[in-house]
Amino acid sequence: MSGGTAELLEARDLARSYMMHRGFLGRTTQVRAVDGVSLSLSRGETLGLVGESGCGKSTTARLVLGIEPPDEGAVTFDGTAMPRSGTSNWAALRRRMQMVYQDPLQALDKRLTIGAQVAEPLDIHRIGTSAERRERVAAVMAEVGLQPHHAARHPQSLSGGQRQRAVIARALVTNPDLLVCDEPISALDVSIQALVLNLLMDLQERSGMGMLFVSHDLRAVRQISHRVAVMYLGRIVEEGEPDAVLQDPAHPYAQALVSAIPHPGKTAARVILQGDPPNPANRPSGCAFHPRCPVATATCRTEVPVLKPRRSDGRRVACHVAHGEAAPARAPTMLETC
Amino acid sequence: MTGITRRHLLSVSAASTAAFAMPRFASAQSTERPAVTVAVQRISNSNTLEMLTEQSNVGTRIYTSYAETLIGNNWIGDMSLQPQLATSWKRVDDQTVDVDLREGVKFHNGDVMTAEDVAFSYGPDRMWGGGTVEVPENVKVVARQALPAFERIEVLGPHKIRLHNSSIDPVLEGRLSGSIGMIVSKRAFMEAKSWMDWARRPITTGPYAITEYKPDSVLTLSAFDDHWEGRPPLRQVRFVETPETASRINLLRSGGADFACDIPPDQIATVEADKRFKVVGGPINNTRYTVFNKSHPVLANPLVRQALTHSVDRNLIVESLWSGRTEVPRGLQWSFYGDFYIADHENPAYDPDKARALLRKAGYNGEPIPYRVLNDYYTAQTATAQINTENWRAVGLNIKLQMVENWGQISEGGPETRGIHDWSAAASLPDPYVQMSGSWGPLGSPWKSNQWRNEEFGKLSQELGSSTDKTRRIAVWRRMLQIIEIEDPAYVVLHRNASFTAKRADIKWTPAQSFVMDFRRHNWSA
Amino acid sequence: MAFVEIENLSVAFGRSMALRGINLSVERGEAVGLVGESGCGKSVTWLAALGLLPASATVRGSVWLDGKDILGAPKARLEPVRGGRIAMIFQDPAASLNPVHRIGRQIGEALTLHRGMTGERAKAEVIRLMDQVGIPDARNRINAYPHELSGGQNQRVMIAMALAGEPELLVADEPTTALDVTIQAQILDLLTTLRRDTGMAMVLISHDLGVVSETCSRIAVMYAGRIVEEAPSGQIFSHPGHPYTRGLLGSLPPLTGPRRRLVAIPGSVPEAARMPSGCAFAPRCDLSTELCAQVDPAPLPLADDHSAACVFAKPYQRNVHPVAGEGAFARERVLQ
Amino acid sequence: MLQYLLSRLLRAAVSIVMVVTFVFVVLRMSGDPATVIMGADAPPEAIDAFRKAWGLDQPLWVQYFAFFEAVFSGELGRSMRDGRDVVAVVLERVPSTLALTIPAFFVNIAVGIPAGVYAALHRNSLIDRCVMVMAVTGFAVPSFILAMLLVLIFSVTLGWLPSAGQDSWRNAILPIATMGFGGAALLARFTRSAMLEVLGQSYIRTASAKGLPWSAVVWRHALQNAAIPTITIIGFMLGGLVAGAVVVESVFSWPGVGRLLVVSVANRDLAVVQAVVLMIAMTMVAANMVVDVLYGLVDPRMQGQARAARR
Amino acid sequence: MVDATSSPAGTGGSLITRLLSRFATGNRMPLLIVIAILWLVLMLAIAVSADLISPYRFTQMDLRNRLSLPVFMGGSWRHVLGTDELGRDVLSRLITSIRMSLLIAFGATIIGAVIGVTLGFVAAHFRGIVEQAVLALVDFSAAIPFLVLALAVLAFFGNSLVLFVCLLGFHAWERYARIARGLAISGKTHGYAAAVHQLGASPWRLYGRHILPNIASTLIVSMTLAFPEIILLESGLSFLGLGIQPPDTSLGNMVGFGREYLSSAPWIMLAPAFVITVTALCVSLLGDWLRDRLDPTLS
Repeated sequence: MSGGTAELLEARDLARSYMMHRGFLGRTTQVRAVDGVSLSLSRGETLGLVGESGCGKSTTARLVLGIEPPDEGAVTFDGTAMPRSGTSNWAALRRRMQMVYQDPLQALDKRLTIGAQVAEPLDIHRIGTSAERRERVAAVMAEVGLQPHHAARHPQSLSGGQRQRAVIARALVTNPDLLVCDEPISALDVSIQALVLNLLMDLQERSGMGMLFVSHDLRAVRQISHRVAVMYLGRIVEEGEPDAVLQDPAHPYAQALVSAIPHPGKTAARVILQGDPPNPANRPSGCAFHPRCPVATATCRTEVPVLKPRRSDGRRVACHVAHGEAAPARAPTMLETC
Repeated sequence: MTGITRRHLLSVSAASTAAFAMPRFASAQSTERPAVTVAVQRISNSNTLEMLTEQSNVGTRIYTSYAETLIGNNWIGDMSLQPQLATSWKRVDDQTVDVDLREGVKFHNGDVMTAEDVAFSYGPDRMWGGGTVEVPENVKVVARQALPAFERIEVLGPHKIRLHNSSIDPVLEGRLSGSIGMIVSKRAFMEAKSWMDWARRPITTGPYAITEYKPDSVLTLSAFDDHWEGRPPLRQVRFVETPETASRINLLRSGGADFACDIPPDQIATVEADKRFKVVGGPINNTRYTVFNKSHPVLANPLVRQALTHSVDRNLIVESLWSGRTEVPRGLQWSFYGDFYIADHENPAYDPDKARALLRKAGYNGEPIPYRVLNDYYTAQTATAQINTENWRAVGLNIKLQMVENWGQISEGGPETRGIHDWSAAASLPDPYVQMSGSWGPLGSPWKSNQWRNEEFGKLSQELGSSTDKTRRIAVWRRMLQIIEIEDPAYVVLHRNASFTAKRADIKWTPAQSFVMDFRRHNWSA
Repeated sequence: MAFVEIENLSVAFGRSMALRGINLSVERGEAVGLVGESGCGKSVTWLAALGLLPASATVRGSVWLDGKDILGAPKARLEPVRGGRIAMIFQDPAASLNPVHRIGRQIGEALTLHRGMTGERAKAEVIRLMDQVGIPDARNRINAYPHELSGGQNQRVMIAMALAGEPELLVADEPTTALDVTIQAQILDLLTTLRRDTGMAMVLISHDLGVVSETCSRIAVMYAGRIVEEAPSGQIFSHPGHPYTRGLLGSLPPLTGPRRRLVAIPGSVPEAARMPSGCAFAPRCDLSTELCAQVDPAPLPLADDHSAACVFAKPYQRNVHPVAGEGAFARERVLQ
Repeated sequence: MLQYLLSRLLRAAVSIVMVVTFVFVVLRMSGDPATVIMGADAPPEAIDAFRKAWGLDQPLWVQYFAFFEAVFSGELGRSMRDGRDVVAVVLERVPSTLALTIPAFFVNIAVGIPAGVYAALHRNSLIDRCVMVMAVTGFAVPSFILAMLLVLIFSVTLGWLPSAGQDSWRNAILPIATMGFGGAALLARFTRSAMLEVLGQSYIRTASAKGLPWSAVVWRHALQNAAIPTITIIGFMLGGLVAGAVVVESVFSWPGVGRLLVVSVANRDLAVVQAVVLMIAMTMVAANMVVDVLYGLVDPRMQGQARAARR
Repeated sequence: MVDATSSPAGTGGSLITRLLSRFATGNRMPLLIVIAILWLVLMLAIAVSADLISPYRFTQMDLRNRLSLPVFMGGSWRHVLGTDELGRDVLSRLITSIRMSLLIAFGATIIGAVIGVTLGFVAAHFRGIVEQAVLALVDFSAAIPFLVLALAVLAFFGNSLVLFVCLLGFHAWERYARIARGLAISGKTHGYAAAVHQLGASPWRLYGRHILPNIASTLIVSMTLAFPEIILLESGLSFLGLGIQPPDTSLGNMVGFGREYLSSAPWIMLAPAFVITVTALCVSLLGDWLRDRLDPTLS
């Protein structure tokens, strides 16, 4: 654990584009999945990354882990630059940064027992003797709430919650410093989601690792995060304390997102966004949100807003209107939430 | 099935058979001449009808129907030479023959045959090269092999020619009956676009003219009514290529053909089980033998080769595979050789013990000997090879049977990879020189490819070709047989080949002592 | 009698029971929410009612439509009901539309079928329906294929198709599960508006209590092939009577207020083939006693319109809470 | 769509180049054609002369590029057997082969697809089982055995149909039946499974929920969707027909391309084998392209990309 | 993969034991499948014990006793299935042929699977130009009907057992390559393989320990589909005279040489033809059934 004072994770201006092929000869279109994302994370802290499908949050998670190289920008982990994917340095770093996946059944190998899979990171990184490995596996399984007899089972014979526990156990077996959770609860039944959220929070409390929690579920993000970042079309549009962002979203998109959350007993009025999220392949000019934005101005159509602290309360937001740089086209009638 | 009675089935079947067969069978009874269909395994190996390129057994079968040579053979009888396009011939000296040509012979294009045409047929444009037309290389080779000392043909009159040879040749007349000497129309030849174009559609004088040739499929010949022998007996002869034995037989049985050629002996009973059909034919002037490669390190030892010859059970093969329908000749010679037939020549006897003893003497230790076999290129070839292999194995010879696809694969590789392979030999002249010296003498391919050479045999071979002293020639011949079959065996004779043709029982037609199918007037009535 | 009355409906696939006696009624114009986790039988209930289950399923019970039992009715009687009186939309709109037919044709097909419209008249009506469900540029989109539209638009097409038969009841089977949050809001809003405009009844099937609470006046909670609790939507939240309902509510992270540790339900849903004896929820229930393992509890009335199938459920007095169930109609579309 | 076609064309061209290369490598490096054509008895001088005449004495790469040049200028050489232009030799046989394959193809479709659809619609019924047994059997019986049995029954025993040759349309019946049976069996199997898969799809449920009678669901919704995977199989089937023609033409002595190939291979008539293999490959590539285009016509999702881009 | 290549019979055995255990554990299995499995077990047993149960050496001739009738047609018990045109015992030849044909079919199937899976993995791992090259090869395979290709290669390279098996091994390689590539890519992008990759595992570990075992069932199903095709191809090539050559014998070879005797001595051809057909039938029935059971996604 070198460079203790530096942030655990620093990402600067990450950008990642994909080429979309149309046939063999066809035109290739560049799709900017992530466009200038910066974030940092310290030990013991959880950063929630929220957005709808196609906003680039999962790509950001992969860039941060170094599974893919960014086209622009850089990732620094514990003070050192991220090695290139596939190199031995990169592979060695895996024991310090781990990942939890959306669908635990897919993330586990159906042919191997849970025990073998939880032990696999130890095998790969040749940590400890086989006896020590067995001990560590048993310990970590107990930690995530799996019974010792589960070690001999195969993933398909476990319930959804137990599978996700197994994935978490595998991620934790090397005592990582960073845990990236990519939609860890969205494939689970409601009753199981709570179990996993509780578990993740407990584990972080105990180990003090940093956590990047990617989700489209604002409620879950609020529950678990210390900070939250809202993404829209590859950019972070708002960032701040979860309660602040949820109760008083500054960006019109964040406002819509918050107001769209269905909640038992909720009666307040709601912002209904018009239209579909745009295709990342034809990104609108200026503020990418302006075609759907209820308060968009002429400026929004041409100028890309910068993510910066708002003068009033220091909330980081990327919106011309929120910064008072442009008068809203219509008076925002709602903006009060439940 | 309940709704259809047996009678109904029969009537349908009879009606359809009749409908199908009507044109042919019905015409046989009317004034119009019949047409026949012959199912053959192969029409032509080279896809040409010119005998200079089609030197094969299958080519022999078809060419006599559309082409004629100066001197013919009595194929159905004793193989003796007969006048054909030549009415008579006379030796002038050892190297010269005068030939009188038949008058009133017409080519299929209507031209009258003259001495010019004959001289042209033996001329540079058709077979030697150096004329006005480009002649394929392999044609020149074939021609030189068939007529090794040919010099030129001199036109003495409209129907008289003189043949000049560059050296003494005791069988010069006989060579004129060879298939390459088919007489062709000079005008038609020169009008063809190229030699190969000509070869697919030669214009000749035979009783039937080529009307359609679809390679690998069908050859249709139509009666040539201006033929010098008069109207041929058949309106049409169709050769239909049917490679599968079963298909040929089925074609015959279902009325699609009147003849089915190349019937394996095992199928004779099957065919004849139906009284409507009969299988004719028997031994022909072609002998099956198996040859050795002396360059092979193991086979270099004559004792090993002798052992091979002593462990071949010819009689068993003839009895089992041929149902006794062919015979074992006395070595590579034919009874029509006349005075040259060495009647007391014996094949190496089937004697496994002797073979074992010879192998012991040779110090043979089970070294493998490859035996390359074509898949039934010859009738029952694969079965024969397997019988031989078993017999050879029984005396301790380690024979590796290798099935190959074509002749090229047989001669592939170095001396070690070539060992034993099958061959056949045919003779059409009553003199051993052409056959034996041509195949095994210094001019033959085994000699040239270093497969088998024997200095004494070589000298004797030359003497057989140049001497005119008959007694001496007989003695030389006797010694040659002794060398090549007994002392330094180049091959082991198996049996005479036999050709069986299935035909409609009501057709009166006699097979030849060769692959030739004779459809001339004298050999047809139905 | 209610418009649709499902009576003791049970469905078995081979040896596993998917439904174990469902009783549910839907009044005309009413919006009923059906909530439960995956595999609890929410969708099967309505597929069974309309005879859309594969032949391998064994279906028992009755489904009364206007007093006539349509369960197992002959095709000739069932076909006019499907789409004509009861329409259904499904979870994954992209997979539920025929990929090789233009959407106009797919909507028009229902018009021809139930309202006998053809040609230009049908086309005009298709355009009107597409306008009604909020598909922009309907006149051109009529010729689009499903893959050319987004998920939200496809769900709108599904809804238009369902509306084509002017049904009296729309069964929406997880209509927003595959969609993003903002699109989900659009669709729920659309459904509410449509219901207000047409007066049709609706059954909204969802795993998300939040989704149904906003849209429906009455909610039935399902667990393992049974309805375990049924109440007006306000009461479900104020007086959850069944421990499972309480568990579901407790596992939802709150949006406001202090962050508390979530109350989770331990264990997992029993497999249909290995249903425990007694109360199916007992193994996961922190209140369960020996009694629960023996007695399979029947629904117990707790208040007006409120019943729960738990031996420990306690009756209560209604109207304690002011938040009554008309929330769904109280929606106001602020930005349009 | 155009882009799609272009990319298909490019892939097709790559395939053709590989086929040409393969043909060249296999046929040129595997043995000496001169001895094959000339026969075992030919003297060495004649063989050398032959080699020279056919350019076989040149370095291999020279032969290779010469070969490419020739292929692209439509000059595939002359048959080493009879000196004819091989293109003519092959084309002469094409009608015969088409006379078998085209009807067989239609038999495949006319029998296979209805049988498969019927079996799928009546899953587990007696007829379904019969169709499946026929289908699996059709796959398991080697075509030459089937052909010989047909000849034995219909030609030899019953005498209804000719057994070999090419005299009338009646000769074609048994070969077509032989080739038709196997293909129809294959197609029935695939159509059935494609249909079953489609019937399990969500949109079929939607169509039923809409109130469509079952027959309308099948005809209007299921069939067109089931056609999509079936078309792919039809593409594969063409290859099967060509391979089937090789065997069936041999049994029935049908002078088509298949026979030509077998005969030319046995004679090592390089030019002809090259031409036949090239022609078959090009036909297959073209057929696969047609299948792809058909695919696009039946499945609007294939054209979708281009359309979406335009909007 | 290693044990699969070292013992072809073992793979079949383990598959069958698995099936039988499936049967034993109470999963209902149609009668037809049980029969199919029993037949295949019988064939395997015959193949393995060919030397022991064969009444005569398969090349042993008895030329005085040619074409003798089989027992069911009134022949003697000395040659239960009669004798062939060289007086060899048809039963003995059939037994040896079963061994040879199964050896070829197993050998070729496994070679095809190994080549295909390897190339599929290579394509999936390296992507880019390597993948395009593999896909071009796949296209190429699709462009020439295999029989035509085999015909050309066999006739021109001559014939040996090794070449023959290797050649037939190329028969279905592109199918395995497609499957392996597709499944590996999908596994790599979202699933267990992505997870294992992110754990820092080496490609060997990734493909050998994780991806291969996971796609094995799909591969086995395709192998059961390719297996009868190879049996049929072998017999087809033998029919054209390009298959296994004497003195060796195979089912196709027996049919090929026996066809001339179809009407006079049908038992020579019918016995092997029956075995070919029934074996191909059984394997494809089994394959279809396995596909339904193990891998409903494979089309």
